[in-house]
Amino acid sequence: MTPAIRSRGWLALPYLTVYLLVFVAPLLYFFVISFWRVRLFRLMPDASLANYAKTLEAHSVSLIFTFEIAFTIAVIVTTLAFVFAYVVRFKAGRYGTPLLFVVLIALFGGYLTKIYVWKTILGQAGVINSALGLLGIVNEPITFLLYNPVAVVITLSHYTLPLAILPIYGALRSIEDMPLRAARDLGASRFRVVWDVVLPQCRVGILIAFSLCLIFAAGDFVTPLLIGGPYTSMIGKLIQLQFGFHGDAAMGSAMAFTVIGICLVVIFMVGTLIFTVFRVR
Amino acid sequence: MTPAIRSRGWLALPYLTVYLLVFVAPLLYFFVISFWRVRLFRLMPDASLANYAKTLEAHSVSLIFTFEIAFTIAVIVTTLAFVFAYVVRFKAGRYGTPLLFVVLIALFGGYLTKIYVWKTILGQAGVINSALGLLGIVNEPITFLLYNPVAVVITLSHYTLPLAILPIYGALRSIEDMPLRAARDLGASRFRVVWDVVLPQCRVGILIAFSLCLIFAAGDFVTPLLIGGPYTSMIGKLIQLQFGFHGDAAMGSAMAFTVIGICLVVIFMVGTLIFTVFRVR
Amino acid sequence: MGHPLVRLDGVSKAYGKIVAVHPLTLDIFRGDFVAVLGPSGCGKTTLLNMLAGFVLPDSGRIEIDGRDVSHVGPDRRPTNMVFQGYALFPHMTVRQNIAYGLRIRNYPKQEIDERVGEMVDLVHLGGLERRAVTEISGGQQQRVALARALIMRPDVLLLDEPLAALDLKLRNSMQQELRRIHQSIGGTFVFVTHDQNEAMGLANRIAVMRDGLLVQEGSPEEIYSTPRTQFVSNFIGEANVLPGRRTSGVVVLDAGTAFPSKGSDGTVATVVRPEAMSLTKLDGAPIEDGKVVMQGTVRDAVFLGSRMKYVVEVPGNAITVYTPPSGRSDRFAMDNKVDVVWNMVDQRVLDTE
Amino acid sequence: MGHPLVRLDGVSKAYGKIVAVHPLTLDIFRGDFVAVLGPSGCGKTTLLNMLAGFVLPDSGRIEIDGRDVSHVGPDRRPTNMVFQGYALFPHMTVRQNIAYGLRIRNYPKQEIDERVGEMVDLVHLGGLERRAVTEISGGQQQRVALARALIMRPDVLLLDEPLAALDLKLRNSMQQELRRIHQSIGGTFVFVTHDQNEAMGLANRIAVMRDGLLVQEGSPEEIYSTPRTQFVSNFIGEANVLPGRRTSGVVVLDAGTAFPSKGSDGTVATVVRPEAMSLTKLDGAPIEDGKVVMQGTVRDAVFLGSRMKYVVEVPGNAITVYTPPSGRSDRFAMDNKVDVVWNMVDQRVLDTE
Repeated sequence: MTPAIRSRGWLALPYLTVYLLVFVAPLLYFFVISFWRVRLFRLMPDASLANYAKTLEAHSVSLIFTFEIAFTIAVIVTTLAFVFAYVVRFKAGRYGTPLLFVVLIALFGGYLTKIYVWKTILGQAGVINSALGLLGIVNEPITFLLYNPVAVVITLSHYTLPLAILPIYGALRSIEDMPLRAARDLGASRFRVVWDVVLPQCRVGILIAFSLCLIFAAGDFVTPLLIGGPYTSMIGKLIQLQFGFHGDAAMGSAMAFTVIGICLVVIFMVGTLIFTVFRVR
Repeated sequence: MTPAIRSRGWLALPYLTVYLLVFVAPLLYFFVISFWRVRLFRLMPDASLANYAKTLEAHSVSLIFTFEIAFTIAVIVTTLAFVFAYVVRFKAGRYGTPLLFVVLIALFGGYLTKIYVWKTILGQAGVINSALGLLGIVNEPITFLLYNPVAVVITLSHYTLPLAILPIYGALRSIEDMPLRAARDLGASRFRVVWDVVLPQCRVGILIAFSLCLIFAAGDFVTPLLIGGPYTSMIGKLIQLQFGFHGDAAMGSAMAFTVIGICLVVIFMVGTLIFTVFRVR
Repeated sequence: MGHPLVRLDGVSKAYGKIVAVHPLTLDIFRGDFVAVLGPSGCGKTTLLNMLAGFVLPDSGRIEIDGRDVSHVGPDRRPTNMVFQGYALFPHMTVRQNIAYGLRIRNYPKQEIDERVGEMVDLVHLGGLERRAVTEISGGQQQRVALARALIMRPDVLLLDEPLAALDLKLRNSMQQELRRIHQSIGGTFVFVTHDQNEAMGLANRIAVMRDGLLVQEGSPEEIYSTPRTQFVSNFIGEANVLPGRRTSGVVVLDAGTAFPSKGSDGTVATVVRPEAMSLTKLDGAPIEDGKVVMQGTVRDAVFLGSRMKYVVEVPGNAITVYTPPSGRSDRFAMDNKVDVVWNMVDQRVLDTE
Repeated sequence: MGHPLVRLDGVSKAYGKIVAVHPLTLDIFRGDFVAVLGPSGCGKTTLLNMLAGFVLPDSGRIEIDGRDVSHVGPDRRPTNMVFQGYALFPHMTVRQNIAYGLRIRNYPKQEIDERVGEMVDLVHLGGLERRAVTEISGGQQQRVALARALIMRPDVLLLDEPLAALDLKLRNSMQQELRRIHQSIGGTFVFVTHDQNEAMGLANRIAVMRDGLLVQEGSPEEIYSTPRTQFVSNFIGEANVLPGRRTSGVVVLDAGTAFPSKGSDGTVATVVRPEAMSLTKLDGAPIEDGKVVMQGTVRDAVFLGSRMKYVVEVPGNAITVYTPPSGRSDRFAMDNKVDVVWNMVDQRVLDTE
């Protein structure tokens, strides 16, 4: 046992490395495959960038579209999550913990259920159309609510919000109260306190929240499939086709790792932005 | 601002209630629908339990099967997650934070990617078959690795592990080091310390981890669809059919809420068990 | 002294049904170093927060330099605070912490640099300006907190348990430091503390609070030598409180002695400081005039370096006596009978009900 | 005293290249109340952890009651510890905390109940047995930690800064309490502290550590009155250290006075306790035999209740003098010239190199 003996941390390292390998190795395997080729429906070892070249060539429109959507979702959700987490942390007092529990439960209240909730609300026979019909505003059900990018944004935002709340709340929880008071005492307005003291201290939490939303939204294929309609051709759907219908795991891997690569680039840029805007002066 | 003024927590309550309503209301709407009926492809308000009765009648085999799988996954994953979180918290010292960051990144390293990873590893032309073939152990690719419940358990365990690690790690992090030393000093073996001091203090974290895994595994439909094969008839697939192919949102809702209801019952029972076994004496 | 700098006039505050501060009136003059002293929960922190603007009073009026600030927020009051635990901005350097208040007010960079430089000199932090505040010692953090507040040149500097987090050695030197800074800038300082040593060592005026009430207010000497209640005598310094009863001008103590004392008949408490008592063996020798003697048994004797501490059991009480240190030979041994002697001028007889 | 209960023989410990404890030898006898005193980082906590078994020594041998326990884990040593911050089990009640050690050893329920009862009486916790340890006060938590360790009837009770977390009033009463418990059970207690008041008030033997070395060891009186080094004199109690030089049996202090002192020529430091000095105005009157006089200027005067504290500037130094409290009239005013007087028997001249 003897916890908290700092100098012995490395003893646990080999053990954890094994754990991580078992856990990460499958993904690494896929990364290797992405440089292979498929011949006669069999994977052949290779070290070619052809799959990546083809991804960028054939799917650039879809990639751009995917990241427009994913970026929008990530920005909206991170903002909403910050506001919610801020209120829970600094305003809700002892109601904070139960509220967070609700968030945690809702976190996986069911992926599928959430998708169909929005499908039903936005659909032809859904809540909005029924309401509009009863009020006599429209004669026929309006159809443009569903099967478009906006529906995807709403659905995925609803799904990823709890994911984004948790890391931001975690960061906010480790911010102490008293320095906020000190800032007020030194003449800062409420807004300045948030800007000067709170935000710079939870930059990492905000970036994690943003990253989670972005990665999840960019990689998802179920929501566009069920709710996005024919013109919402996000890359997730295409990756799934590649693995499933075409059975080309090499190409599919290359596409998946292209998405991951772009995610990392976007995260890096947004991270730089966050760290510059909320820098300490 | 004036944070930490406890007696004013209720001021934030109305605000948060609105937030939660927007956030939870869609699910509530679904709950209401589950008591309605579909006539001529239109939802008609009602207050009938018929959908629930039909769910239990027609899908009991599938429900039992689903919860056998989900329960297995939740138990395996919670155990692995505890061991991992324990090592990170008490043994890894300053390597703990970077390790957790890896976990967080891997958390949504891509749902789809993970599914296909396992599909590829376990598949006919996959890693295991290739290895067995090269070693001359089998002449023809073995097919029983994929498209069965075990494949579903492996895939979903891999996916939910990070989800389970976070709450347990959170609980472990708020456990102080010194009482563990005190227990050793009073004659407790390393194992007794974990059993008497650590586990009773992270019962809530363990239960949350278990709940997340269970809810996620029970509600998932993509994994069984892609990897579970024809005989892995988990309820998620049937719910999706009900919403999609049959277009019966009422029936689909009832099925979804039946799953949620059973989850809550299982969580309650497991919670009682955990709180009894790791009770304070 | 003229007009007070700070006037608290009937100020009160309740949280729900719990009254933190009963209507309280207090004047603070320019240049004062005031200690608000009391046990935890006595309302002293609420009082300080009302001065700072973090808590708005339910009733009464707070005036600073003639201006009513009762309902002005903390960001627009001419007060600044040194918080308990310092409340430094953990993501900023020493310099950034100190400069923060001036940056908020959009002072030109050159003036900020100048005034930060002055402050760094005043609190002896030279060379640490670029260090993160998480990397410096507790004593240095304390100085940063002080500089961050003083740079605003507040009419009143408020300090919340300023020395509580420091260890003994550091506390002594920081105490001297605070006195020096107070003298050199000539400011008005108000601090709350539960530690009477801190109050005596720093303040020129002490306000003792208990249960939301101001019990006594005056110079350290006044409060130490003429405590108005048993509570004050016990709280400021150590005190032996001997219960007794006065009948026709003679007080008879339960501990078994008597002395003349003017006043009405009734129960009294006689307060004697441990250092005003001495131990001796009279062996039947006559008592000097103006002295009181009481017999007891030594129950504990501790050598404390600069003095000896004896615990002496007397009928119905255990009293503490401090004597100058002495060689092993002339000490009083455990469980021996001794006579406890003090001068009547060093005692104080309080009527109790 | 006979055979020591605990023998530390050449025990040392290094973390990487940092030596926490240099080879150290120390005997502790049955019934001792030993303080290991030193500033933070002096190795005292490592020493305590080696006694408890949490840290295994790199070299040397630890014997308890004749048995070599150098490499025995904390769960199988006849020692128990009262941790700094108490380290109570937060999820257990007072009773569950106290009973934990006996439960581990599978004592029968009846005996556990009996011994918990004894402990609750010993530390005055009656009525709180069923309370959660998070709901009781700091002083009460301290008692629970003490009871939890003492119930194991350890050969040696170890205490890590036992009073550090308590406030002044509580610290004083807990100090008396600990002395009472030590006397009533007749056990052997070892504690580490950085607070010399705590060491003096509790221990019958003090071991002073610095930079991993045992500097001096002895009774509180020995250490206070005959400190072996400047460090010890400064650390145990307050001390004025006056540098000077001895030439042919006469010490000349930099502060401007001289006195005879036997010893070899060279630089010396003369240590005088603040309470051994007094202030006066000689106005040219002759100096008494055996006294030393030095001229200075009063720079600060603080009334501390039981005494006055003066800071007096002398050439090259600022010294502290404690005098008995006095009325306002016979005080020495700021910036006045005074004579500082002390008896040569109260000073200690240390050779410095």
